[in-house]
Amino acid sequence: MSQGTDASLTAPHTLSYTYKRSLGPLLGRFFTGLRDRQILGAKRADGSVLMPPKEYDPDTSAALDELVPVGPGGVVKSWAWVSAPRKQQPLDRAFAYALVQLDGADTAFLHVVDAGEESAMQTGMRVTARWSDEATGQITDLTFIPEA
Amino acid sequence: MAELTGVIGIGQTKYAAKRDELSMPGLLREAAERALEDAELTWKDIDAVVIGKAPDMFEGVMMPELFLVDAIGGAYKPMLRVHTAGSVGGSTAIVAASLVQSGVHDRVLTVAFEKQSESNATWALSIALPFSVATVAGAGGYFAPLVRGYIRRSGAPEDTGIRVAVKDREHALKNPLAHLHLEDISFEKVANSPMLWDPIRYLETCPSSDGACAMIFANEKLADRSDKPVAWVHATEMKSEPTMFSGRDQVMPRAILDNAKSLYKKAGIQNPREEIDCAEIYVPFSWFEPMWMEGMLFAPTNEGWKMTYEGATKLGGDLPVNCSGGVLSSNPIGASGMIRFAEAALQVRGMAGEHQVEGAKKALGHAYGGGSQYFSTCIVCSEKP
Amino acid sequence: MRDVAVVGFSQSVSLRRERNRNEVEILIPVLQELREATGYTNEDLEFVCSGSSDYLAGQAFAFVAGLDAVGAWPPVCESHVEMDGAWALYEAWVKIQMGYADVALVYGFGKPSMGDLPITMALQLDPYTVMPLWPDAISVAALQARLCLDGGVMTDRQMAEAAVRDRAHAKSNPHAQVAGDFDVEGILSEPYLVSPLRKHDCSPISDGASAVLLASSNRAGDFSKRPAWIRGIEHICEPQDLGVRDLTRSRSTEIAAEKAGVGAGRIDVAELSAPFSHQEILVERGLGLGADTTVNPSGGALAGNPLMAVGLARIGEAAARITNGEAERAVAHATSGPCLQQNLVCVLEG
Amino acid sequence: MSDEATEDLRVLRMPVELDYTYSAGRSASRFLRAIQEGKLLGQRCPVDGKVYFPTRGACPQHGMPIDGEPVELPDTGTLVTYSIVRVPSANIPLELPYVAVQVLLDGADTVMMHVLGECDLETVHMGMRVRAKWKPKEEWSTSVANILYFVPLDEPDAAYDSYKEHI
Repeated sequence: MSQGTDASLTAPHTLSYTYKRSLGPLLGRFFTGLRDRQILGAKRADGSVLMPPKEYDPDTSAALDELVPVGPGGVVKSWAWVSAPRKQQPLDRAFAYALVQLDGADTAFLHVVDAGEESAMQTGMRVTARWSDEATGQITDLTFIPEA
Repeated sequence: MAELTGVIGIGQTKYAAKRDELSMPGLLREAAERALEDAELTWKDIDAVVIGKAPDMFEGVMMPELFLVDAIGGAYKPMLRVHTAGSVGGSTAIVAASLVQSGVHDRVLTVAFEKQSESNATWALSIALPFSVATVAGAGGYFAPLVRGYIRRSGAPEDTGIRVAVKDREHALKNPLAHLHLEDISFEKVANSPMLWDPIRYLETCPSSDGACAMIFANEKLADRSDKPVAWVHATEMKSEPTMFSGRDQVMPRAILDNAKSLYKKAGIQNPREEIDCAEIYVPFSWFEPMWMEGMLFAPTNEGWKMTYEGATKLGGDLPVNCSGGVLSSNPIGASGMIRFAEAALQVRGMAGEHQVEGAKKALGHAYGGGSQYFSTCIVCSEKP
Repeated sequence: MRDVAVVGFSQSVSLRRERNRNEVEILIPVLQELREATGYTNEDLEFVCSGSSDYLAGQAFAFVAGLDAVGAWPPVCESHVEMDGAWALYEAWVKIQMGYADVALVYGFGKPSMGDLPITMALQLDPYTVMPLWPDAISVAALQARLCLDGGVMTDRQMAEAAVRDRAHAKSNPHAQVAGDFDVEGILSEPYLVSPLRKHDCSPISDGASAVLLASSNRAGDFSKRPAWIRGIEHICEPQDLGVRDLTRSRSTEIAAEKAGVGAGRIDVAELSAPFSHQEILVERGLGLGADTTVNPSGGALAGNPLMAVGLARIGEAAARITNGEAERAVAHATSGPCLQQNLVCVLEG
Repeated sequence: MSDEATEDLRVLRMPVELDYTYSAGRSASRFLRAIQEGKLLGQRCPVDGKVYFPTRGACPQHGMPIDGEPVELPDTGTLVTYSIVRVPSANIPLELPYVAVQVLLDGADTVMMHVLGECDLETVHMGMRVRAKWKPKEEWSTSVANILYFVPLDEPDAAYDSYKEHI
């Protein structure tokens, strides 16, 4: 009967949906670039280059429309070692999230470095883009690896 | 005590099933830029930003305002995110107005949006939870039994809803931003459209739209500088009640009646039908026009349908309702309430274009949400109180 | 400006996993306690505002049920922000400023234990270029922590000291989740959770709720013998993009603190809602606090972090210390978004 | 080259999958444990004595906890209002069209939402008397789905005045 226990009943509940993200012209070009294995940053009015590109300057809200190639190499500005990746995360082995400043870009962007082990990571190290076999135009087409 | 506040800028996107040529920031931006242009201001002139939208699951971003804020001039400024179910667009505008009315800020930009093409609203609204049986198919499934309740108690003729649908879709033809432009709309066409949630037919329901709406509120001193007409905020009101309790009148909730009384009192309105020139009412299913005519005290109990029948709510009638085409013609859910407020303001500014009500001076904006339990309303006027 | 005060505060115990109760059942005793402490009735409430997030519950319109706990009948003037309850308090403060209300009820609630919170928080990030990588909240904070450490902005010893201090303070807080005597050396010898963050650098995941009663000077005396007056309240939002912000300081806290007038006098007590130890240090600095301020006498967010209620609880805790005479002037802080993107600062006086 | 290769990308597909452990709460759990045994439990509001069905943690009208002894209700009631649903919904596995109903169980003061079965669509009307059709006992679990649907009872309709307050 109901007096048996006071604990709440629980059950698994999964929220699952595949969203359709429309990109707009600037991000459309950026992701098309990734599909073609090219990384593009956005040029701001002062000449500096934002990576990842944004349609609107984060500080001034000015519209941005010029994209310029950056990378594929860059410098790790910061990193966090993920020793036990979750199922959603891009690699199923330990890896680093890193803030990578690509050559030609003035801002660092958050991405993944597949370094094998933590001791291979260091702030200031150089990394380079590794493309997945079939680039489809998504941010996950890329992974970074320590530069040889 | 409150500072006198006016609407000095309004911007709306074109509403459509899919604005897939735009990102989310691009969508907000289209509305916000138009509002800035209307107000003849730049991003720097804005003191604070208020963002509104319906559930985050529609776009699959948790608190999307956090990544959107800088696209609409909000970097290093105060930003608030409002969510009060379907009434959110109205509530968001009220929060923005309050920031000026309180004297906290001089000029505030508010944007409400929904990008429904990123997902499926019926999915997000009917997420099946464990232990329960999902029987309510989206908003239509929820509201259809209440519409049946209204028909039963009012004795309204069964074609009342059809007449509302025809009228709002005809109005939409005069609004270039409206999502639905059904050139060949007719009584027969609506009557013969499929029943979805009996007694609600396909053409008596709102579409699912992408879109954003923006408004700029300013205090009296700054609004007086505007070269364009200003819509002065005479009163705003919000009322909520629980979704269910024993004896709750879901068809004609006390929250809307209380909201109407309080709003009119604040605005100094004795006879709303006489004094208000036009209204933008949240009507997602056609039958809610007669229902809310009663709820907003334009008609006696059980007689709201007569206004529809007599043509009072048509452009040219004595209380034109939803001259923009209303929610029945454009429904980016999170923005739909703000569009009502913005369209009311456009009317009293004389800037509604082809769907302008001639000589409109005083207008009502209305939004509702949840299980007919959240209400937000405003009275705007071409003249100061 | 009208004088507005916090005249009552209540909160639930922070629990890692509330096994028995749903959100409404968590909230009900919190509101009951507030009613008993202040004597307010629903007739007094001219405005009600709440803060919560649908994604914590995994369902749309999760906040609607909160109204059940209020007993919103006859209908109430009510609003909701998809933000921490601290911002709901701000909206209520605005309503009182404009003369719309004299008395307002504010509450926040969250039950993040139902999901995998760090991964849920990834949904806050730019949905095009960042979120698809699913950076969990701890990793994102760790990126900031390393920038601070590598940049010489702070040491991991200072981070450990913040954690030790908070958890020691929390021993006297019956609502805290993580309390006790820890030592810095011990913490520093522990393994990393996500390097360079150790478990102690992170706030716990907490289920809970908090509520505050606000009143203007017309009514404050009806509910409290010693109201905590809000002398300044401000909040600022930064762009989200991690690469364009200087993550080794909290610019938005600095701006909000200046506008709220934190520096106008000695601050006896500060209650900070920073969910990571390095962020607590950044907020402390952003507020310009000196050595004469007691930071987090309740333990702060590192001792209990009921998301959506935690910031409001900081305002309540700071106010409670004014009301009980421990402090004359206090500051409370709330935050939202990755790496302290958005911050609210509230200055209270006796 | 195909158009797809030359045109810029417009829309990306982005899967989001989050796992939760849904928790029914104390009060609903009491109801669910009872329905597993075929019992329907309501509870009285401590203020006005109205019977809330299913049991819930609070009376929303008064903001008071409902923690008194449960009230067991029969599985018969009155169809208060309804809609015939002819539009599919991603999360609802029912065959179209179906009748979504609000049923006021005898002795309850709040309605429950469910569906109606074994009934011609033309004959559905407000005020109909109905009874729960249960799944076979061996399939009962802690779910409202133990009731497959409601079926019409061969009884005179309830008077409109007896249920009009529940619409």
